[in-house]
Amino acid sequence: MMAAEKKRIRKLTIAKAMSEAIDQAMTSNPDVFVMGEDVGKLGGVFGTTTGLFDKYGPDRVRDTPISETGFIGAAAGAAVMGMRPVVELMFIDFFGVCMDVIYNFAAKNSYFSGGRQAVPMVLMTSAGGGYSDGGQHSQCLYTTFAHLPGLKVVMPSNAYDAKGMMTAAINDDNPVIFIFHKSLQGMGWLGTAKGAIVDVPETVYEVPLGKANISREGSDITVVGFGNTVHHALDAARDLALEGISAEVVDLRSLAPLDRETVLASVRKTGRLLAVDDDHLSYGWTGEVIASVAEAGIALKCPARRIAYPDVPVPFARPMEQFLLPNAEKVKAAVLSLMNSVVSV
Amino acid sequence: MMAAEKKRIRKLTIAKAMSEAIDQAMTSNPDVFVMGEDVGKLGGVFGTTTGLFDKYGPDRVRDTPISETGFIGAAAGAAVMGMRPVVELMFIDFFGVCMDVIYNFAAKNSYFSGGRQAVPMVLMTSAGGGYSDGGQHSQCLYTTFAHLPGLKVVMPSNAYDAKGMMTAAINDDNPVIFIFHKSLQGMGWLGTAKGAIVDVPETVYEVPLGKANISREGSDITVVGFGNTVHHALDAARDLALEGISAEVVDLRSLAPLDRETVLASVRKTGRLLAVDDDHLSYGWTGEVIASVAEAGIALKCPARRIAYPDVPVPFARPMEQFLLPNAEKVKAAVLSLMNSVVSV
Amino acid sequence: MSRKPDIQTMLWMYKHMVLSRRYEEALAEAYLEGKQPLFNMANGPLPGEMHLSNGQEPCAVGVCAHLLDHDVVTATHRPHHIAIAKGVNLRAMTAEIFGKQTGLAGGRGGHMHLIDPAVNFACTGIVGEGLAPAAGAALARKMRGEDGIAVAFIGEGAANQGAFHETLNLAAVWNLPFVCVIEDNSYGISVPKGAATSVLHNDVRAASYGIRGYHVEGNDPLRIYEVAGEAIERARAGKGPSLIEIETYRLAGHFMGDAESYRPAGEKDALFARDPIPKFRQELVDAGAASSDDLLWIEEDAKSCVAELIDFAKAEAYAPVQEALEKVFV
Amino acid sequence: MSRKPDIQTMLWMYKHMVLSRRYEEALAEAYLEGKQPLFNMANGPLPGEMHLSNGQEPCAVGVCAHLLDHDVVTATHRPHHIAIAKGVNLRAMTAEIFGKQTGLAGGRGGHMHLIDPAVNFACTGIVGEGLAPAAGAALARKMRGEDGIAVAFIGEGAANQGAFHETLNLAAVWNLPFVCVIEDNSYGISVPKGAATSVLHNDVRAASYGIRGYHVEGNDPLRIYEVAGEAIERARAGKGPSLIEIETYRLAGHFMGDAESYRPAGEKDALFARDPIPKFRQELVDAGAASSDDLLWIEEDAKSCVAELIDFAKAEAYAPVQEALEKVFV
Ligand SMILES: Cc1ncc(C[n+]2csc(CCOP(=O)(O)OP(=O)(O)O)c2C)c(N)n1
Ligand SMILES: Cc1ncc(C[n+]2csc(CCOP(=O)(O)OP(=O)(O)O)c2C)c(N)n1
Ligand SMILES: [Mg+2]
Ligand SMILES: [Mg+2]
Repeated sequence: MMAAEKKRIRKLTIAKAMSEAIDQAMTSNPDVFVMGEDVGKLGGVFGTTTGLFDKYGPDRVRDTPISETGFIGAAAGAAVMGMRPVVELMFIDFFGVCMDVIYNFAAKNSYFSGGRQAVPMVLMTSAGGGYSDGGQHSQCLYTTFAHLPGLKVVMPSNAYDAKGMMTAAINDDNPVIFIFHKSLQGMGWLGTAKGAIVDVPETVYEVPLGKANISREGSDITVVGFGNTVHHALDAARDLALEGISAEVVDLRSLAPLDRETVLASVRKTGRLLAVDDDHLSYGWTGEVIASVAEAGIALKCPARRIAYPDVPVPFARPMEQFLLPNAEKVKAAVLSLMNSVVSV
Repeated sequence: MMAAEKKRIRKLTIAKAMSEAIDQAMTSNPDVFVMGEDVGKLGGVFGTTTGLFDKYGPDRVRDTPISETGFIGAAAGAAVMGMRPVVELMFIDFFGVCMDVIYNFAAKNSYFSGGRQAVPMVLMTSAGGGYSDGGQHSQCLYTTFAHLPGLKVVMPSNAYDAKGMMTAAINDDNPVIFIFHKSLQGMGWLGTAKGAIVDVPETVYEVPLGKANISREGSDITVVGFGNTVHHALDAARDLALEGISAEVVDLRSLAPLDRETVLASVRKTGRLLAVDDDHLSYGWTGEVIASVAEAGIALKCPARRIAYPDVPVPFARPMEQFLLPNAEKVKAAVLSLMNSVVSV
Repeated sequence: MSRKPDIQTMLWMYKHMVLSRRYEEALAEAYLEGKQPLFNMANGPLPGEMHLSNGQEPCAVGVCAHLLDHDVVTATHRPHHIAIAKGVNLRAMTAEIFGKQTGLAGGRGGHMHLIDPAVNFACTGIVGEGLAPAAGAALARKMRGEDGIAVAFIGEGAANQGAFHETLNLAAVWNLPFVCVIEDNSYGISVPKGAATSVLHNDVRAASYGIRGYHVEGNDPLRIYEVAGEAIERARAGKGPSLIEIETYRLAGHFMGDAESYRPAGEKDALFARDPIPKFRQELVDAGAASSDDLLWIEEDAKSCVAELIDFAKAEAYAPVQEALEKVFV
Repeated sequence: MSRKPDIQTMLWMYKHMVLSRRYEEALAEAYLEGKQPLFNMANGPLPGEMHLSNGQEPCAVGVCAHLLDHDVVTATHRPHHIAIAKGVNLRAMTAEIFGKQTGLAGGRGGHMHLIDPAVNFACTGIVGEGLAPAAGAALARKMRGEDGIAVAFIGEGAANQGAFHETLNLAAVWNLPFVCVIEDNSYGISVPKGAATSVLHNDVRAASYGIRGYHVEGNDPLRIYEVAGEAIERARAGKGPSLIEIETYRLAGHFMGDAESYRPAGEKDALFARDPIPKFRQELVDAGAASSDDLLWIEEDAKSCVAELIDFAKAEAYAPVQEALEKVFV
């Protein structure tokens, strides 16, 4: 956060930061509007549209039927006509009922129109588990979106980024999948990582999409996280510092575009790489990050490693789910083991 | 292919091999049936059900409405009741209209039932471009499926594997995504890589799912392919042999489960790795393969490399599409450059 | 062609309504453990979302009274009343809701994923997801010449999902032994039916598929029984699918923790005044189907049954965490 | 409330029917280049799938005669007749179909992806995909208080996609200026309507949304004009969406190369005998709307226009291949 922006300091949750960004965009641009299930009176199941219904009314803050193909497709169609819809898919787990309009229509319309037709739509959607919501309400599915060209795919790890990235997403002329992590959202009924609730300026500002952030500088190892796992990495890094290990934490913030440069620069500096994801391991972004480093031919002091959610659905029972999730302890243990491992490549 | 199986030698296309496997399964097991768009009289747009309608009639070879959620969901439901449906999603590009029943229902039903309810369904679907069918009929999307636990995801590179893998898929009690590549399918109107049309025994046999195949042995470099790119690798390997380079070609055959062991063993032997995919590069399987090798800490003689389809939709114009696709020339050039590169890791 | 339930059936219906109500009251109590004073969904012996069906019991019993074990039922995120009426093993179900090893799925599923193959019951958490699999189950029964039909329960909100349309069309084209039952409780979470559905009653949508449509008013178990009986008889007789919309109401929020501020003032009170359980009880007494004492006996029985179930489930062990890695494939 | 077209409009309709027919005949000829004797879809100046609309021209002109540039149209994988009637830039469209740099998308789209923002026309290759975006376009017009309605053309097969249901419900709930036009050509690829659709005519499905439904028989441009006129007037007047099903037929296969062996014997001959173009021509002459000479002039004009278009498109250059990497984002 730049000092100049800190006019007044307020700690906000990601939910509030998202609502505020949308609110400010709606005030300054009549083309911006919101739709989705329960975004009206309820203010969004995850608080993303708190206060907007009262302020802007049902025309610009539209509750929809449970028809994701219908209303997300409609959002994309309205965007083609120059509106700037912010549309909510309540849980990312529901993508399967509406993916076609997202990835075959919204994502490809620029290409199919030779760049002459924009789809300035933001699709915001919640991801992540950890609170025992079962296997159809706890998934991450990040790379399911990031693998498909034509979509920007981002997720903030804190409220400052959330506001700035939402503003940037609304201003972007391309479809943006704006993921927010339930463990960071700041809904009282969900519990929230402390580090996600940070100072947020009242002014309008953008955090550019597609740029990773060095959340903590370090010299011994690069730990890459995304969303909630950034906090696991930061928590571990604090602990590790006490043991004399200096971990650099990279918050990807965006999977598409992927800021390979920032990751590579960090790994070049530290010579060690750990990637931490709460999405399923195989074909997840950790593989992409490690492969990018491998391709670049960066000499590592020990083999890269990843911690990710195993290739199993998310179980309901709390002990099982917690066992499968990444956490700071696992990050710390992996870093320690990497620091102790011999140079083998 | 084992010698004992070669009772009578017939060269078949993948399409014929798939139909034959389904036919034999339908003969021996009344629970096996087929459904999908145009699988009846037409025999499947890609010839996957040729002759079955005449032999088994409309009850067991069911044309469906254009309702993928409806009929794939119905297939899954029938499978739960003990039927063994083989259901066709005409193009993998259409997954977006029906993914929920595939990945949230069929894929997770075993888990959600504690393993007490099987979903023995085969979903066969065509993938791949190269014949100018435009951006909604030319996609690969392999890892879109492989990233989601609970699905087996396979693709044969030749007719022998196609028959054996289809038989194994039908016999498998779990949902199998059986991808077939249009460039290998053997439909006259599509053109087919010669190497896909091979001898196929008339007997019933299985090729186990989840096992990669060494398509060609070699000692200098491991080239990993999947489906059509196996043929690019083989073509390049033949050429490279003339230049004294011995390339080992690994045909993954299955992304889920992924046979990491076979890949690692090959790379341990050759010390070099090139992965070749016609799916989009980022978050594709090539990253997963390279990351697996990196994690294993295998010392490479040069950085791993990948060739994949760039992160752009598939353009219609033939020159553009061909420019983006992997091919034997690109594989050869990459191998040569890797063989000449200095040891940097 | 259908008829009123006999006395035995009526008592069965009452019993299962009461059992469901007591069951959910006990779940609600357990759910709040560890969540007070601060409500955090992740806490307590029953973490995660909890969707109660209080008020909707008539739908479950009125339909399931006609079903046998081999009949297939798919339900939704709001499944308890239906599971109970379908005869799901209640010990295994309760253990599952508490995430225990002896649960239906060893704790992998939870309350939105209750699958009991013995009585062909399943539910899922994605709106509309159960429809097509139910039709497929009906197809399987038909292809094999087996007895048994399939019933998909959905909410009125789900009738606007594409899966609804695709499944009803498919079931009609293939003349499947399939019934779709819509529990219209007026809301999809906070969104009232009128803001989401372009017709007043979803039974008119039967016309889109050339099938029978039925509408049942008043959340009345006996009327539901009659209408469902007709639809199910038709399905069994090979006369094809039907669509039933039942006017019902939920007495609780969408899920536990829902502040229900979207409800017009006074709505909740009016709903409680129409609670179908005391109403049905009175009808039974008035009709001489049972004495107040008999019914008291049923009610006491339900209470002790529920207490036993909750005690059992709470006492059961969690599975070893490594088992989370199993059963991805059968 | 609607009326018959005036003479000028009738001639416009005839002209665009003829233009579309000649256009597709020329495309068919070009398509076969390089594909004989062996038909390989990848070969020739026009590779890939090619879906012709021969026979369906009345639907396009009967509807589009009522539309202005600011009205939005989404079409399907079978888009040419509609694109032509909507006034898409034919040079850019033809260049696109041939994959050339001056094409609508610089060759990135091809014949299933023709987008002309100037006249608000677009089409896509996924069955049913254009529906919801069209409703969204209508929503945008409405929210901004702009003139213009949206029309989504689909095939009768697409009326069984979930998107159909979701979009019509949404359009009805929001009272959008939206019309869904179903071209019922009896087949979805090889599957006859009766094997896929549970009702005879899709207009009855309007009842599911409380909107107007219309059915037009006979593939008759004048009748289509009248009915579409009424639906479009209603949409413009804020009276909400409508659903129109038009009985039409395709004279060609599903795509070029289709052997059409699924057709009953004699069907094709019967269809050709009912070819709407000579029929409409005769009606125009009989009605005294135009002399045979006038019509000949229109026909000659169409021919030369098409010849010029094909020559132009063939002569145009392909974009440099590197441009394939551009325009993923605007
Ligand atoms: C496809 C999908 N969209 C949205 C949701 C989130 N959601 C869960 S329940 C619900 C409301 C369902 O309403 P209704 O069908 O009327 O059932 P009710 O909750 O009233 O029983 C919603 C929107 C979901 N689970 N699945
Ligand atoms: C979702 C989806 N499913 C299947 C297809 C393959 N497909 C392309 S056209 C077609 C038939 C469409 O039938 P209809 O809607 O009647 O249009 P018509 O071809 O007759 O003009 C099918 C099945 C597709 N493109 N998209
Ligand atoms: Mg409801
Ligand atoms: Mg058709």
